[in-house]
Amino acid sequence: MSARADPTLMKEIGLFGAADVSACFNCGNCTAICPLSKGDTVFPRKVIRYLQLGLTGQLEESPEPWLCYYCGECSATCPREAHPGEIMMATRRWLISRYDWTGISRLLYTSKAWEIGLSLVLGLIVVMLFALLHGPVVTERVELNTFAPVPSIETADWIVAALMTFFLLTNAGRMFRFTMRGVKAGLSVYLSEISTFFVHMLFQKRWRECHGPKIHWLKHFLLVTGYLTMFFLVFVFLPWFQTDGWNVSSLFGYYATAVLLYGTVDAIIGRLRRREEIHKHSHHTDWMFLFLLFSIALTGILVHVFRVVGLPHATYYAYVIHLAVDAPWLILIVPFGKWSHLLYRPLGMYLVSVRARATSTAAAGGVVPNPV
Amino acid sequence: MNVRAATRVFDTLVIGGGIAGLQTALDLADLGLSVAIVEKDASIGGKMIGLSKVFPTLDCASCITTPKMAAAAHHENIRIFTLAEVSSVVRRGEDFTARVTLKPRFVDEDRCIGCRLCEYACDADVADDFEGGLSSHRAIYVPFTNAIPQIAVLDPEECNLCGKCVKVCPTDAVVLDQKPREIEIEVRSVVVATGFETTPMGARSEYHGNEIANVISPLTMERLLAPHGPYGRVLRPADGKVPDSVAFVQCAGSRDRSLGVPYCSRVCCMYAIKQAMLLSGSLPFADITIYTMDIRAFGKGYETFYHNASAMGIEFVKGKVARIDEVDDRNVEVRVEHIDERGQVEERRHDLVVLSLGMLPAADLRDRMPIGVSADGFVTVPKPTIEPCRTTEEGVFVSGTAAGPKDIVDAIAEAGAAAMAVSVYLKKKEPEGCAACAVTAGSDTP
Amino acid sequence: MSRDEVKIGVYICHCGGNISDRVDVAMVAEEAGKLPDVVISRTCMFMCADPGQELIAGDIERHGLNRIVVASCSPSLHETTFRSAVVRGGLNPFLYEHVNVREQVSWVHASGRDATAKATTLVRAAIARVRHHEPLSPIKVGASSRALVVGGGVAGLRAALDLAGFGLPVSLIEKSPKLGGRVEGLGTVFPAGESGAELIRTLVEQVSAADEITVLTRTHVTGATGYVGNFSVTVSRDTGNSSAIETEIKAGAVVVATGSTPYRPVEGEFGFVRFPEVVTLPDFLRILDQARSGGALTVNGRSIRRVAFIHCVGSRQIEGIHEPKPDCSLNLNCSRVCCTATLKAGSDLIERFPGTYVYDFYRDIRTYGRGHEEIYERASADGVVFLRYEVGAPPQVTEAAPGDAGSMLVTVRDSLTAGMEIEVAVDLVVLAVGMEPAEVGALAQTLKFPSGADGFLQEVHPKLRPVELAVAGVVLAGTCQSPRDIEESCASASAAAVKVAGLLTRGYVELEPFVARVSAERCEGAGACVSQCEYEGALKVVEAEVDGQTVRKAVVNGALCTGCGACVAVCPTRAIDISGWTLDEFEAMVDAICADPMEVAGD
Amino acid sequence: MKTDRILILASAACAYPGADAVGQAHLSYPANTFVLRVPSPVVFPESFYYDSFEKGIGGIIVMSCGVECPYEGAYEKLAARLDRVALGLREREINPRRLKLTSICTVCTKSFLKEVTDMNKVLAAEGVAA
Repeated sequence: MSARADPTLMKEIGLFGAADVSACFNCGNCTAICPLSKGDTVFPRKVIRYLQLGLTGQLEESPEPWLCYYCGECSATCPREAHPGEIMMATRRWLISRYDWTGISRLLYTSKAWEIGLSLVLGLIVVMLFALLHGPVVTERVELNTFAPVPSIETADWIVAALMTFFLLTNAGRMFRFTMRGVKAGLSVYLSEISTFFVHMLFQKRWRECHGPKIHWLKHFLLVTGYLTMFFLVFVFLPWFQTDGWNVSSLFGYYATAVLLYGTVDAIIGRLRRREEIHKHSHHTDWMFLFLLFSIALTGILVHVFRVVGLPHATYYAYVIHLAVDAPWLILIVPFGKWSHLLYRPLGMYLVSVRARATSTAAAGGVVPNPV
Repeated sequence: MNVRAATRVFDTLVIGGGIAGLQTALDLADLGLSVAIVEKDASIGGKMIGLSKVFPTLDCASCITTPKMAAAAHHENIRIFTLAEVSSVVRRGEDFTARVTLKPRFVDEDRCIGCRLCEYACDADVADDFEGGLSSHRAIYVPFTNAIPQIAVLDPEECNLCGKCVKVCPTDAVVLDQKPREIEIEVRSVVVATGFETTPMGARSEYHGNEIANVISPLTMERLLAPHGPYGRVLRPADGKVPDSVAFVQCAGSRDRSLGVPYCSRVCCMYAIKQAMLLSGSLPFADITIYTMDIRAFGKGYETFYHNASAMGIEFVKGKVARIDEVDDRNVEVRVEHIDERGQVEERRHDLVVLSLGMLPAADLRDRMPIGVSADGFVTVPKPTIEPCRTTEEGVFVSGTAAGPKDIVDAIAEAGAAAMAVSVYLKKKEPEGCAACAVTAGSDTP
Repeated sequence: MSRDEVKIGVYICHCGGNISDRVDVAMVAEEAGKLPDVVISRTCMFMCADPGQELIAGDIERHGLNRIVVASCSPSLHETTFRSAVVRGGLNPFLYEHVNVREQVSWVHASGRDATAKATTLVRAAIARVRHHEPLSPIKVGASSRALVVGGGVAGLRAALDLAGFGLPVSLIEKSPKLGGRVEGLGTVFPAGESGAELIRTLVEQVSAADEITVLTRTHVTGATGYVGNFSVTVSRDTGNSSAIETEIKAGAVVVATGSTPYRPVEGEFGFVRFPEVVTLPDFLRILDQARSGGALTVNGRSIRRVAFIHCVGSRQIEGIHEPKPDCSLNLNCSRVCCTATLKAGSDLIERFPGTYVYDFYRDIRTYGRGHEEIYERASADGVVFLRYEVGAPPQVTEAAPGDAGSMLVTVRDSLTAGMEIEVAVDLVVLAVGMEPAEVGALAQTLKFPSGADGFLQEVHPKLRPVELAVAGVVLAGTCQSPRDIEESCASASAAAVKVAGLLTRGYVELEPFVARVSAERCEGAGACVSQCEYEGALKVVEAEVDGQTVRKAVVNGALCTGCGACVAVCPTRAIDISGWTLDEFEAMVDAICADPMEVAGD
Repeated sequence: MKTDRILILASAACAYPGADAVGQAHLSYPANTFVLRVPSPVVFPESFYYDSFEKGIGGIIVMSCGVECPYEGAYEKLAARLDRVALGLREREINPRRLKLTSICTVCTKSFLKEVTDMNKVLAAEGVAA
């Protein structure tokens, strides 16, 4: 059965930020220059090829986009200036929208207006909720926990977290289904490879195999640690973290905000300068991601500073704004937007290793004839 | 030859004494027109004289080039200026005046008899560029076996001023205090035949062309294959080992926007196949691989040539080599996506790797003469289809690779076309005359 | 010439290893040097280079040589080179003998010992022959200054214009009713996108304005006789009312610009003929040229939204894979222009009819020329999707199911997608057909034009004499020689014109002196020779007074004799011979070949 | 006297370039072959063939242009002559297969090789080592 070429996918991927798919003349330079491209998982050309031919099914099944860390070497050396690195990036965006069954991802990625509009609506909802439901406003001193009682916030936290997790997990489930189409692996295989998932999630180990300076990896690693720290502070340790005084959790808060600020500012400057390959192309969702993350860090610091300095109103306003930017972040960007790569990337890596293990086991067991 | 007189008059100035310039000059001279060939090197012959054998006939390149060189040198209507560079061409009414700088040869051209006694006496060794730097010549030397003129030239950078050459010269031809001279040539038409240079070896940093000794240029491979070349056989430069595995990396200097050379250089596929065939002749047990994006065997008989190479066991791998590194024992590793039904990334080791470099224009004449040059650096041809040799300036024509990459067959055909265009142009300028009447041999011809 | 006057110089060329890799050239020279009257016997790296030539000239002067033998490559390459070197040494050029020890020795015999022995024998034979050589002079005959250009396509027009521009009278004949050839139907042409018809119009206007050019359309050659400088070509002009006018054109040289025709696929090849949706590229270019832009391209009332182009149809064929034509021939070679033309057509199609999807099935993309790679890039930018097939697995063209996105399906194992089988639905399939030589007809038959295995006319040597045919005075312009684009056709046409100009400006040509000559002493006037001669006026028996007696003697007209030698074989008294190719010479060579070289070595 | 030497009389217009083409293609054949370039083999009288065999030539291959011969009627005359020579050889008790007339074009490399191989087989059958 032959695969049917579909000429419309190239245009579709253009909406996700890949402008030059057709410029590729399939020389294979990108695939061969990439140190991560080896064995059975070769990219970016394979992905570009699926795009050129419009092989939507094959593309959905491809974990390869998640194996690329976008060092940009392929783009810098591409003889046709087809920007394969950016095509991989766009394909990741497209995949996120394919995994997402709600269609929200697609809206965010393909429409600036929808992304900004939805973010504003969510922010306004937060502001309105506060306007209607906030606790007593103590003006003599800063009493944030009175203005925004931890149990309420925690409840909201958990609602959001539940929603987020639901969408993320159902989408990840779809990714799993796409990627493992036609692959049979026993539970033991899945269990034996589970460490892969966590190692890659926490350390982005593969990135270190990329050529060139390791600084990009380091920056990203710090950003991830900062982000995860903040995540746990807010979702698990909120009662300790959101206090009106100082406690040891603040130390973690300092670290997290510092690396988040540094990371986002550094990325924003990079994207404005457009010197390195990874910063040459910016999709509107990239800007939104950085803007929200930067705003979260900045407003978080402001809340803390105002509270420490003892400015009650400023603290409360800053807090509302802080949560108003948190909302679109948590509700849009995390499950439906760029953040989700934090889940899909290690999951992709995990599924690749499961697939490899399954294939080799099957081959060894004589189920599938060894091709060699 | 007398080159002292200040001004000379010719019908045509041919800039460049490579195969295209020579062919144009010969065709013009056969029509009775007087021609001055200005060649920047010490010998005419251009790039072709350095080649081993040429596709698709596998004739030796010298066998084609040297007779044309000799014919030009002996032709009564042709004057050759070597070590001469055109510094400007200015239009004067219907005609042109070319200022030509004669670089010092430090040897009197009229006296030198090419006996090479000076060369044998000289102690200073210089890397021989003609041999790809793989062997050396003396500081005073006759450029190469078939050079025309067979006259010694002294390299002032490398000369240690010992004076031995002066003493041994039987005709007192060595003149150590020669200075550059300017002459003027008045002509009625000009042919630009300045040819090409290869893309630099270091153009693509991932290939480490200037850093790995066993990664060589195709012109060096030509010399290795030439039986009268530096080693007389094929050895790899780093350690003199006989290579068991040789690879050719195609499009190493063309069809690559990241190098600023988007165009196809037109000859690299065929010269690589030719070199591969010659190699498999001299090293019958060596594995030979050609890494290529598309094989462009488009000329008459070229496809059969390519097919024969495949049949001989030369391996063609579709895929652009992305990276070349030196590994153990001075071997060379290439990384490539093998674009076939398996579609794997492969790291393959070879003893010797040839970068199939492309063609860049050898001379930028924009500031020296009234002539249009395109974005690719080659001479602009405003109407390439039906007037392939006309430039933007009336009376100025182009021949060979100065107007874009070309193989020898096409360059020679175009050289003939340039000669035709020149002669028709001169005819038009002189409605009453005939070609034979228009003969105005060099004014200083004795 | 008596024996003691003969002084022979023998030169063995290394040919930069081409010869010396197999043949022990030093040993050959040594053996030759042992033979009587051989004064000099040398080897040289490159005999044809200036130092080698000067060596001969110098030795003639220094050693008083009067016979020269050079053993090197084929005489077709350098016999004339060495003859001119001999002249520079002050000797008659025909006191020279050429030995071919490259094409017929070193390149064909694997054993160095055998090759050396054979080369030695051949040199001995040449030495035996050269003793018999006598000074000869070329036969100078007046030449017509008119050039005949056969074929009024772009190459013929270019050549005619060049020759007329040089002041030579030109007859330009074209078999179809109008000048222009195939370029006119190409629409816009690469690299610059000019209109082909416009280019032709420019050239035709110039041709019409040139007084030197006589144009004859609807005219074809029916026969030709003569030789360089004096061809006589009969042409037949179709007047349209079933009567044809026969004329004779006297010309000094002939430019063959008969062009090429597109390959016509056989029925069923990629669905050709079987499906009306399958057309050739030239047909498609005509459709595109005549269509009005915007909306969708319409072909036979069907609107075309998706198009497949298939490359290398009738080109780059391989024995055992492709079906040969009825005459058992295959086109092994690349047709050179189809890649760029196809890509340009794809781009033009998309740009003129936005929303059209184009698929391109190729083996290698060969956009080699200046500005051609840009056309490939443009096609990519326009969204042409490329699929690559291996020669053994060409795309399959079948009918699509009703209601599919297109009426045809093209299926291929795509080597760019790891051999995955890909199928596309299209409305039109365009076959990028190769070029085949056009029928040259009576001209080629009567003047015996050589053609190569590919059927195209064969030049003497692609680099030494790239536009000349082995028939002296006949040159090649354009695609009758091999596939090429307009630029290359015009370049070759001008290059051909410059050779003709060089030939015809002098008013005379020099013919080779290898014609029959009669020994007056031996000839008894029997006339057997005359009965053998096919060339009217070349040979006759005349009566002459010798010592008061009327005797009959054969007499040769050198300008008309072709030197075939038919007369030589039948002379009962061995009175007639071909100058430079005498029976004595051949017999001397056979004697030398029969002498055992090993015995000679022991001498 | 019989040797393995093969004399090849090759027409300058077709067969000689054909023999060159064999070299250009770097094909291989035995070295007992001696090619004489002639304008047309029609030049040789019958006696030339008898004498050559007498002198010790093993086999003669006459490679003409065939019907493509650039000279009017030369091929027909040549063919007729060689028919007569064949009869003459029989009279002289020389195997007429030691003389062969063939047409070789400028690109007939395969035919050239075949003729050489065939003649060597004839000579081998005659008891002459090739």
